[in-house]
Amino acid sequence: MAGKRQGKAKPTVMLKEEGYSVIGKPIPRVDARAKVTGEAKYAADIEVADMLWGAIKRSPHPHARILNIDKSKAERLPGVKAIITGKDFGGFKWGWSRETRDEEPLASTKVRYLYEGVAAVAAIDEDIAQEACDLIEVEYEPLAGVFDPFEAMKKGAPLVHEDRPGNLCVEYHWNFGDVEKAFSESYLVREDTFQTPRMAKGYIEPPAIVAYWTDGSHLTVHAAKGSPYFPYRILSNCFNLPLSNVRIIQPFIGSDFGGTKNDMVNGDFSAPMLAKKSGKPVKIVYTQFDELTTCLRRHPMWVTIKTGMTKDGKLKAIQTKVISDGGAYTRMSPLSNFLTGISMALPYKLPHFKTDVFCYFTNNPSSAAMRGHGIYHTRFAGDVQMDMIAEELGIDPVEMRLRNAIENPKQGKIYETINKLHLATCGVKECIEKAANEIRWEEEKKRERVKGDKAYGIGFACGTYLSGTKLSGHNACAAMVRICEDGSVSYITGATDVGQGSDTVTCAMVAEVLGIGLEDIDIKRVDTAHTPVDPGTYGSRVTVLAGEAAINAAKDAKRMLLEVAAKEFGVKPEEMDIKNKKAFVRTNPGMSIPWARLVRMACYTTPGMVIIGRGQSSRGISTYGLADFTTGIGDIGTNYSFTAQAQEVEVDLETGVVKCTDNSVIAHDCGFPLNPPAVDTQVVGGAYHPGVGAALYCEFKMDKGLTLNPNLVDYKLPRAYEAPMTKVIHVITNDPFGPFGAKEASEGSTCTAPPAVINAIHDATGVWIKDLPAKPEKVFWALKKKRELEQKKK
Amino acid sequence: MKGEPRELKIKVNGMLYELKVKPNVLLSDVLRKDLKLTGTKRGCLESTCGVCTVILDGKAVRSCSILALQANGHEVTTIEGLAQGNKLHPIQQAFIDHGAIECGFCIPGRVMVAKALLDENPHPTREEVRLAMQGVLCADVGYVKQIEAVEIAAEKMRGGE
Amino acid sequence: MKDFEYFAPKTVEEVLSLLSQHKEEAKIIAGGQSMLVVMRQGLLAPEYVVDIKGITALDYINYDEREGLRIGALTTHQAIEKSQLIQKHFRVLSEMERNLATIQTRNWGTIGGNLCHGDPAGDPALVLIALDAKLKLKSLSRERIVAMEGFSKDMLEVDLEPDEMLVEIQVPTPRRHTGVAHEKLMVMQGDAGIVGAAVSLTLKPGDGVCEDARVVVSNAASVPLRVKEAEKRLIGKVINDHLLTEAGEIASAEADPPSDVHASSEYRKEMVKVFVKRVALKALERAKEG
Amino acid sequence: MLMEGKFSLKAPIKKIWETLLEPETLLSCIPGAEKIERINEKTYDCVVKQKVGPISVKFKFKSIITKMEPPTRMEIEAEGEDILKAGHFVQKSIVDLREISPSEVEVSYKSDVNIVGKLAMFGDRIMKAKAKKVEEEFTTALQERLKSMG
Repeated sequence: MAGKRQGKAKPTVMLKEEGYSVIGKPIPRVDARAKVTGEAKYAADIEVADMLWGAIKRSPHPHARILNIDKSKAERLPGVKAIITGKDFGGFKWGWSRETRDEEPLASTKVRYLYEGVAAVAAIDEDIAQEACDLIEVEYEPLAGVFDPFEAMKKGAPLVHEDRPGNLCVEYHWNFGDVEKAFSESYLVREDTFQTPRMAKGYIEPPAIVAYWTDGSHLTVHAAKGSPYFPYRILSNCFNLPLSNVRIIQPFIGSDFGGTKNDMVNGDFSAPMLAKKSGKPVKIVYTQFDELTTCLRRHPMWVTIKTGMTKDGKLKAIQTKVISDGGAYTRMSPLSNFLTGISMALPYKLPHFKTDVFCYFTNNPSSAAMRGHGIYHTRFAGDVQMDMIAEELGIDPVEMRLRNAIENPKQGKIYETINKLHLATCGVKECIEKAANEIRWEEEKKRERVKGDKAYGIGFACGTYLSGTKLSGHNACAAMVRICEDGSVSYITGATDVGQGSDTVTCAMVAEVLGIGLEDIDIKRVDTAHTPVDPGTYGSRVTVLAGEAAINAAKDAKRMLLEVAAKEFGVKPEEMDIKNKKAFVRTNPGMSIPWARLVRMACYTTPGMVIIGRGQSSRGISTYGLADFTTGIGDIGTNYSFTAQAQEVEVDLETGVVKCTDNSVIAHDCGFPLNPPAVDTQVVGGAYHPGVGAALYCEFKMDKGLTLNPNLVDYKLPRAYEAPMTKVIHVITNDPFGPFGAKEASEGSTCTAPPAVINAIHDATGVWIKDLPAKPEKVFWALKKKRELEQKKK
Repeated sequence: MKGEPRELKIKVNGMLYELKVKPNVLLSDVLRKDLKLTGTKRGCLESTCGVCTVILDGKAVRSCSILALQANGHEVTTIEGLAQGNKLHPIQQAFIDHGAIECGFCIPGRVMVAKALLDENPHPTREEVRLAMQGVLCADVGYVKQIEAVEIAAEKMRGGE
Repeated sequence: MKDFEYFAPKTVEEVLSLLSQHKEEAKIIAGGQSMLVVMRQGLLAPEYVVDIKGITALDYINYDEREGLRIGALTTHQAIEKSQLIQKHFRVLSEMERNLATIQTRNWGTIGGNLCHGDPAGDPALVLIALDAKLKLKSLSRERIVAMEGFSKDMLEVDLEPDEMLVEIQVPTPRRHTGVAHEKLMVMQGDAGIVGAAVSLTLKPGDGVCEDARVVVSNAASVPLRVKEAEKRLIGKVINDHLLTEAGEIASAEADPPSDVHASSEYRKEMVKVFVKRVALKALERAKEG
Repeated sequence: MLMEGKFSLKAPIKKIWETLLEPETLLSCIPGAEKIERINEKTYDCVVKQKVGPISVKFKFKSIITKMEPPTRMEIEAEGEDILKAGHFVQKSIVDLREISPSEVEVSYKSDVNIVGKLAMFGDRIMKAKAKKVEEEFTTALQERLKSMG
């Protein structure tokens, strides 16, 4: 089925903008009040009576065999109630997919990264639990380790997993068209290698979990999980429980950005096991140190990109080779590395493309999804190299992007890329024009770059991101809309909001469809005992897919209500509609009935009637079929967002310190902004500022598996002073596959920030930084080298 | 004696509490565990992220880096103490109205920093707002809307001049 | 955090008697923001904690032209930053405090606590050495005044006996035609500087010849580094761009900074050159102003 | 963290080699060394105390000579932990001796030290600075000792 079209794609909902009463306007968040008053409970805020605290004993070796664990001293410490080791899990292994189950809840025979959990303790308080961990004695046989993919790929290198020869975690080799021929026909062929570092996700809330058992056979978990149905399945397997006996209740989530809060950490297994052993609720809250040394990070990647261009600056072919460091376990590496490949086909017209991707196991903490997942690395390489080529060819970088940008398909038409990604809309050209115009590109080009010991420059970059990710497995969304007899509405979804604002916009969609107000809709946090199964937050999927499910559920409920109303007026239900809390006959709006009365009638006059609308979205698994991971053909997104970015930087020529100024514009095509201020915060704060961090500050420094900057002083995240006050321009393309025309807004500009900043540094100073981040020292030496070269020339 | 609980008299959000706490207990723990005021967040516990910020005698401080006993005899305001009944503080309202909230985890700390700033300086420049905001990390909203929300609140608090 | 016995004395005398009783087993905390983090991490477990934050008698800023500036050890960074007296007579101190960490740290942390922490990246020590400040240390049996310059002994170690505490910082009024400035290389606003420099220059009225110079750099050694050779290069001359470049080079040659996650030793040495010159230029301008 | 360096000593190579292997040499030259006992030809039992500001640690560890090519090269591995569990450390060192003249020898060393656990929270800057200091003190003391032995 891969890559094949499965019938004609039907649009989700296309309504006229002027017809909306809730959607498209600034909508206050449904959870804002709870969050601003401090009422909102996050996992670490949850307390259960008689609760114990857990802590994890971690390995001091990045690679070692576990020979023996002696718990006796720890057991004697007063206040200790339970101690577990990896062996308590009976050899259970888990992973991202059935084929990649290579990780244990706690390592039982071998540790593969530094500080991997090997045992855990529950005690009456946190300090005692920690002290008991110190008293557990573990005997190890240290093994030689591998700490970067280039070591890992060498013949005879130590094996991270004995059954994985060559330490190869995943590889892809795809070939579209004929790159060799295209290169031979190109006016210019250029090859560069770019490097992106290991990065923290950057959320402030560390992982936390509270777990307890009832009747010895029902497990309840409150955990900081962005995808609660992952632990639901994994814990069911781990503890051999029917799914009905696993209840994951989602508290508020202090962001995720992919990875750690999608799946599991040592604590997520340890708390339930300790609770089982001690017979009491157990809470584990990670410290920032735990988070920054053991949780998932962005893959470090080395991207070699070879590009062929015509004389007038049109792309002929791109060939990439990507090497990435997957860390100790497979986790989501198959997907991350897949994304680095397929995304090269956007946002520019690309006739020939070849890629080889290799991801290796190392004895570093595991790598996984992070905002801009996969796409971020190759987009950085592609859009910086585009500026390099523009310079070589003497073409303006904006002009060059315009020449290559994919056109917006005419309404009803589909643009298909060489690897069969399907676009119904593409606003990249408009984004480029608007961003260039706003930043006054033509005027800025002419201005003096150097002022005293500072230089100023502006960089441009474009990008794309998928929304409504399509993957195999259960990747559908379902929703229920229950109409209460007083006219209030419960919207029930398994889709999760980790901060992106999807609860608010999906509620708004329900209100819009039902013709009532946002204040009439209530939403609760996800509870696997009551809400429908949903994959959760990742791949910019919630608004697009859960949104469609919400719309369909609301339509279903509306249909039931209109049947009752139609009977009243003796018309067909199709002849009626509901707006402004009134059901009316379309041809004769005078024939109407207020919402509250209609609901009461529906509930009371048809005895026993329960109005629950049900809806689903299966775009996550259908429309154009799924991408084939072997051939690299097919869609990974339901639709695709586009971004153009212009950013000014100030470079201190004496120190190399780079600052992003407030002269900053993002034009983003999110299809249609359902809640414009929320789109702004996602585009700027959620995606762009972390992208600025990636460009200038964020990087884990490692030494043989040891993280050298495991705190938020040494690991720099942008703060208010460093974050540019970016202006956002909404480019509206009304995508037919998104709910009310929407596409993603939370990840695209993370991918455009690094190339825009790096291009700006070049514009200011003439130096290219090919490995992120552009820390002062790196820029300083590059500037020095350039000055020395210039002096030599003289 | 080592570890012996000591008397702690502390005014929190206008209420006087008399508790017995061990010397090694942090102010954030007393607020969160004893007084159940979990609006004050537990973040890095290393004095860097700022989500545990409360106002102590009018000044924004990080409650994870202060012993509870150091606050003995002092007055603390937490995020829970800002609204008056149903009426939100202008800063809280501005954060909602301006769309400056996302995951919400840094919001209590940030609002407390903003309140301390505006109580002391009703006319902050953007530079001053940014400098104050520097003490609380955010990963999601970014800072643009938050900075603007504080400016909007400042104007409201000055009486809409 | 391990258990300890806690004291919250209200007078200096009480503190001193506690210290004389418990010596090394006691740790003073003022704000405690640095100490509590390491205690919570389990790296430090004192038997006794003496919390001096409540000694209001050590929270003061006094100035008179003859006596100079007197700052109580428990004055907060924020109080120093905002003090009108300091802004008027020692603006370099206020500027330095503005760039010290974040508002919460400045609100709770004290100048004395910062100095006794002895971090070679610390800004106050740097500026106070440039200002030729003195520290008043007290124990039950004696009182001594030491120069700020020699107070830092090693990485995180200062010239303080176990029974002593720092009570006051004394800054002499600079001579006329003195300019003092401080800057550091911040990646982010409020960062501990990758390197920093504080320079004080005194000019002879009329011909503008440099009469006195103090050049200090941070994070360039295990203690704040005063570069006397660089000062010598400036004293007795009319300062020009070339001399300042030389002074920077001398300072750089003398610096032996560590390599760490933020910067290599080589880069830090380069930055010592840049910052000595930059800051000296600023100090020069100020000296010329008055 | 990797530390490397070289220095020259005025003494015959054989004498330097022998002196280097004496526990007394190590005890007197390693800053903070409290106990260094030779258990057998290749293994030493060591206790070394280190202090940075208010923080003190006492590492208890075994040091094993994994390769010995008298009088020119030795490789040493050590692993141990702080008695109060503040940290775990692993060290691998290579020492090369090269005769410049019959009375002068160049000693070059390369030492890779990894310290993990709570101490690693303390921050890279302080750890590196401290390690550098220990390295300097050790090499200076060693040169002094050999000089004094004439």
